[in-house]
Amino acid sequence: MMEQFGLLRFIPLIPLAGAALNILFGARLRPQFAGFLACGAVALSFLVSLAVFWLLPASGVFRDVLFIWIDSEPFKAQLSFQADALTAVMLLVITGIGLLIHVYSLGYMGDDEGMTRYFAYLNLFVFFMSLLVLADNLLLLFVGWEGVGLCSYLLIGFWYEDHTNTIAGNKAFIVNRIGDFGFLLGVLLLFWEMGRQGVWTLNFSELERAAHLLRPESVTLITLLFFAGATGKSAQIPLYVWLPDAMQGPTPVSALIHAATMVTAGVYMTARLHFLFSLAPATLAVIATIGALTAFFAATIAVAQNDIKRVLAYSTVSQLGYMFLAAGVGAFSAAIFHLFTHAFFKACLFLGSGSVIHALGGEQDMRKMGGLRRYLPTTYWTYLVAALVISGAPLTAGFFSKDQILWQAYASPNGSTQLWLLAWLTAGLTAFYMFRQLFMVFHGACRVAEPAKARLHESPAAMTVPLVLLALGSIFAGWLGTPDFMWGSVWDPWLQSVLGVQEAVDDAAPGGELFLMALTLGIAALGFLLAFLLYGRESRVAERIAATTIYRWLAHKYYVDEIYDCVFVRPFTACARWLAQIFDPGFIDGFVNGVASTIRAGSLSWRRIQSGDVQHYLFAFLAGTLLIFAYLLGR
Amino acid sequence: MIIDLGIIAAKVFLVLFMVLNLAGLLGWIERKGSALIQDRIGANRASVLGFAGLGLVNTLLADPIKFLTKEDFIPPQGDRLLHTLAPCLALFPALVTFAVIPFGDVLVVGERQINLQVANLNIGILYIFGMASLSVYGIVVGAWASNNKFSLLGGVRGAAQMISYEIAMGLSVIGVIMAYGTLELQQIARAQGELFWGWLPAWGFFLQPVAFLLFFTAAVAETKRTPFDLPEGESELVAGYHVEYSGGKFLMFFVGEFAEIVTAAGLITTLFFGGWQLPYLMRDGFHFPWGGALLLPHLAVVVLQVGAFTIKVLFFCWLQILLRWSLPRFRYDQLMRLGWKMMLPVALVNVVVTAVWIVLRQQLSVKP
Amino acid sequence: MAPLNYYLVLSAIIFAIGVAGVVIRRNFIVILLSIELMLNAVNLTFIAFARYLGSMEGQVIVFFVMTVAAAEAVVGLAIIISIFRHRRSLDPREMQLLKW
Amino acid sequence: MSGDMILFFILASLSVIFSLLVIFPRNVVHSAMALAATLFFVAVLFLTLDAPMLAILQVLVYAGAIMILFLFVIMLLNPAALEGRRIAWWTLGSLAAVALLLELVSLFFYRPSPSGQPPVAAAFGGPETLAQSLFTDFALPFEIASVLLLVAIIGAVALAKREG
Repeated sequence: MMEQFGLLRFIPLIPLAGAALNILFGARLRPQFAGFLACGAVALSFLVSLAVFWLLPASGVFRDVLFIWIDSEPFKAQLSFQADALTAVMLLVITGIGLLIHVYSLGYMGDDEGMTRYFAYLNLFVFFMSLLVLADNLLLLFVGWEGVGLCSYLLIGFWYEDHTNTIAGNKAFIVNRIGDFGFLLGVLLLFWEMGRQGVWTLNFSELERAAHLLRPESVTLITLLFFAGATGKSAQIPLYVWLPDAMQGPTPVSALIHAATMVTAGVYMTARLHFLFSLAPATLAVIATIGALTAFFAATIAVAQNDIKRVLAYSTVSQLGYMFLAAGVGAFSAAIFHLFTHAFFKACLFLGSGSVIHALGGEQDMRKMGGLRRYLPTTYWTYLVAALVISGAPLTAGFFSKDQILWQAYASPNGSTQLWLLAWLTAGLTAFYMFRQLFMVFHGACRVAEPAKARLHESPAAMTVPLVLLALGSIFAGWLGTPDFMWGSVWDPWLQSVLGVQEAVDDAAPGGELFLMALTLGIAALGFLLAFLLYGRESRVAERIAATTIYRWLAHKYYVDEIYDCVFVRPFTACARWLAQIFDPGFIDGFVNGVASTIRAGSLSWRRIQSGDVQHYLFAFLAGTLLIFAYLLGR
Repeated sequence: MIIDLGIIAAKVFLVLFMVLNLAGLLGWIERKGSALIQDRIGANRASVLGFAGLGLVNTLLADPIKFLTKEDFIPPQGDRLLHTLAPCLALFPALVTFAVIPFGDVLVVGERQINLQVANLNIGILYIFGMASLSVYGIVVGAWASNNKFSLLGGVRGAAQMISYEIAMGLSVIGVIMAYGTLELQQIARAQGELFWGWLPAWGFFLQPVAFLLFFTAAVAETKRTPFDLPEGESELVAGYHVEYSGGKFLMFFVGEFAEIVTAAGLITTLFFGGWQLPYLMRDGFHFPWGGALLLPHLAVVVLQVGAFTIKVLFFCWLQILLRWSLPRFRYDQLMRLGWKMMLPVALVNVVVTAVWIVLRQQLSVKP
Repeated sequence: MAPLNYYLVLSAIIFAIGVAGVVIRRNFIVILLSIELMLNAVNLTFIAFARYLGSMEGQVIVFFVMTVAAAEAVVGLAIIISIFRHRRSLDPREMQLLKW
Repeated sequence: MSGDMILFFILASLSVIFSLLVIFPRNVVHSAMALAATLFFVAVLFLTLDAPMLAILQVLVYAGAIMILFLFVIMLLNPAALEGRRIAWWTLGSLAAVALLLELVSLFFYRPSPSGQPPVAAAFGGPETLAQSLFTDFALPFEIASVLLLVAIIGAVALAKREG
């Protein structure tokens, strides 16, 4: 059931207009005004999204066709938007969380010189992200996909005077390129394979109708390529390395782009194309395995980080792993549900860390914090709530969404005990590193250096209000999808129209789910306890742990960056250097110059014919014409 | 066949006779008019057999005699051929242009319908522009052939001025063409016999007032008379492009200029002031908007039409003479600025506005 | 009515005269004039064919040829003016910098 | 011989004579005037071919504007020095032109020529029919032509403007 809905176009276009205004006229506006402009644009966008969400019929789709983009028979791509249940949810996350973070940025970036530029980028990001989720075909989705990557790059390197920031931006961009290359190959292959079946289309609904025509092995290859793109954008093994470095950008950016929205684009894409992934069990197995491994692997690294934002970055990688685990076992709805709840609590955590950093004047090392709860009460309480939620405290959003994933990992037809075990261990690690961080930052003795300590203050209302709203959301967002033995889920039926009916989990009584829940709660509690014992009070155990080899491995992130450097980067630069310094000047230039000098030698004698008199040329031209005519006549 | 040829010959003769005589007449009117404006007596010295009383007749007789008996001088370094050709080139377009201007509606004599117009071309206006564009040759060639730096300067000025104002002139007429939807002057004249709201004659002046102002200005500039007499500019260039001309050749330039005045007046009349139309005069007599009619015989109607046309033409001739003796001369840069930066844009805007008006009228299907 | 070939031969003659003018005259302005002559010969051909084929396309082409000729004359004369300003001459043989 | 043919031959011989007068005189003004006359006669030839609109345009645009521009430039430059004439070069060029003429003519008589003109509508070649073609089938070239003219104006101004 398709319905034309003209308002749809305004969701991306209003932020685009905001960005354009800020870019074009930003230099002449007061910086504050630029911020308000950007916030207003996103607020309008959010209102429209709310309207879409409100008006969207149960299993309906809104469409808004702007114009025909590519018209090359038999292929036709329209620049058109569509909104179904899945898109509506994503839009609410993007514009809603985006709005809160825009407001937060007003406070956080209040005294930055590049404010107009910042807000222009941020608005541009909202534009591309909403384009990504509103796209009704893969090409348009790819435009959004690349656009958000661009905005991410721009914002990571936002403070470009510092070289490490631009390096981090480059890293994010290049690593993403690798994934995007896979994604693009996937699109082309899908296009080609569909075309071979006589269906030249990239439109989602048409693809869905024609998906059964594809051969199984090509579906597997296509979905694997798509997943390669997802690993880049959503920071999964092996392409997760850019996300921790992306924390060089402003903290609200980390919250919006590198936690709540952009990095979930891979999950969204997987869900959007679930009809393809469902046809490829092998790919699903790969996704589930990589998701679980990433979740666990990133969580172990997070345990040993001392930078407040890096902990959160690895936590994000780990949570994204959860989402892919869910997608991999076929529980797309659970994946999107976790995406939804994660957006709340991770944004809240990032913004809380931003508040801390703001208060400390840019300090990010947790070892130089401590005891901040006295100075930053609001931040502390919201941070505590969010930490509880992410650790899976009962009846909070994280609790419900994570348990759903764990349950599906264990009990769904595609799941297995091993996957569940990894995810279960990750749950414990999550609780551990979150509370390790909480204790290091807010509890214990204050280790802040003296001049900064004097200036400690709670952040302005523009920052705390979003924090409180997000904390509340973290608690209550999960109540949309409670297990069946409570009041059941409103979430799954809502998404059913898009994602199809979840395969019934067989041979499992509600008791099984309850039992698994208890196990998870147990290990989370264990993690909390361990964190309290090691970091929650004065103790020397932490230092001793810090001296161990395994801790050093973890702190250095298993040396993955260094391995990548050795295996990929260095040989590549060496090869490039050889080409540039030996092959190009010697061989290519030699060849070209040789040809040139040969011709030059030959032309020395012939060039006299060029007298420079235009009428000589004309005469020659005339003579040639006469000869050609004569030939034609004589034939 | 013979009668047809005869009618054509008669029309050609009539028009040429009228135009040339009117041109000669204007020479006298100009002198008298200038005297009137400058509060002096003016041309009163010509006397035939000692009798000076009939100024007009005496001058009309004396002037040609004076001109034709003067020495026909060709500058020694000048180009004999072109120097002789130039006056002809100047006079020719002025005379042939009048061929497409209608001076009356159809005259019915027995079975025969005589269109009171020398040649009814379906591209009449374009024909006029084509011929008018040729009138530049006379000036340019004459100026160059005289081998005189004053005349050359005058010729260069004249060529630039005429080309510049031709553009504004052409563009201003496009509005009129669009309004009436035809290039035929007879049809344009006929269309102006209609009435707006039952009482206002549908003259071009009311439809296209801006075009009228532009056209009138450009027409005065085309005739190279004050305030646009830069090519002649006595105080700067002695007499401009015809400084080296005398006698009969000068007379041809002179008459050519007055013939251009007459043609311009005829065009203005035809395009903007109803041509031969007399308000409320239909084919069979007057029909007044307030009711009542005055039926007239056909011949009387035609005479009235031709008379109306003649009077209108005379009025505009007089207006041009009045202008000449009332206004000071432009500076050359002012002249160019007026032509290119004022009249051309205004004419373009007028065309666009007219187009919009026509479309709106079609959309709303309201008359007019 | 004159047959088509008469017009074609006439335009061929005019065209050949134009070609001769372009080749033999050592004066930029005359060269340009001769080019106009050639263009006119071609226009005549187009119009003759338009008449004999009863189709307007030929006339439309002539319209565009006139446009191009106007543009060409304007730009050509501007070039001549700027050349003359530098060289005080209209002889094409004086302009021989572009050689070897 | 009908009146049409007489008219054609008169016009044709006049155009050829004046064409020759374009390329022979030493005086550039004479050349230009001869060209103007040629253009005028060709315009009349257009009339005999039922192209009244283009005939008028020929007079208006070619004779009335382009040729005046030529004369204007000639007067502005007033070139004094007359060119030298080398017999060999003139002979060579003229022979080539004559050869071209012969080849063209033999090309025309390669196939038999259609005799007589097909009847055409009364409005053929008039402003309406020309405009009909221009604004429908040739609308794009028409617009491009206007751009071309604009470019030519700008180019001419840029070229002829004095530096500094």
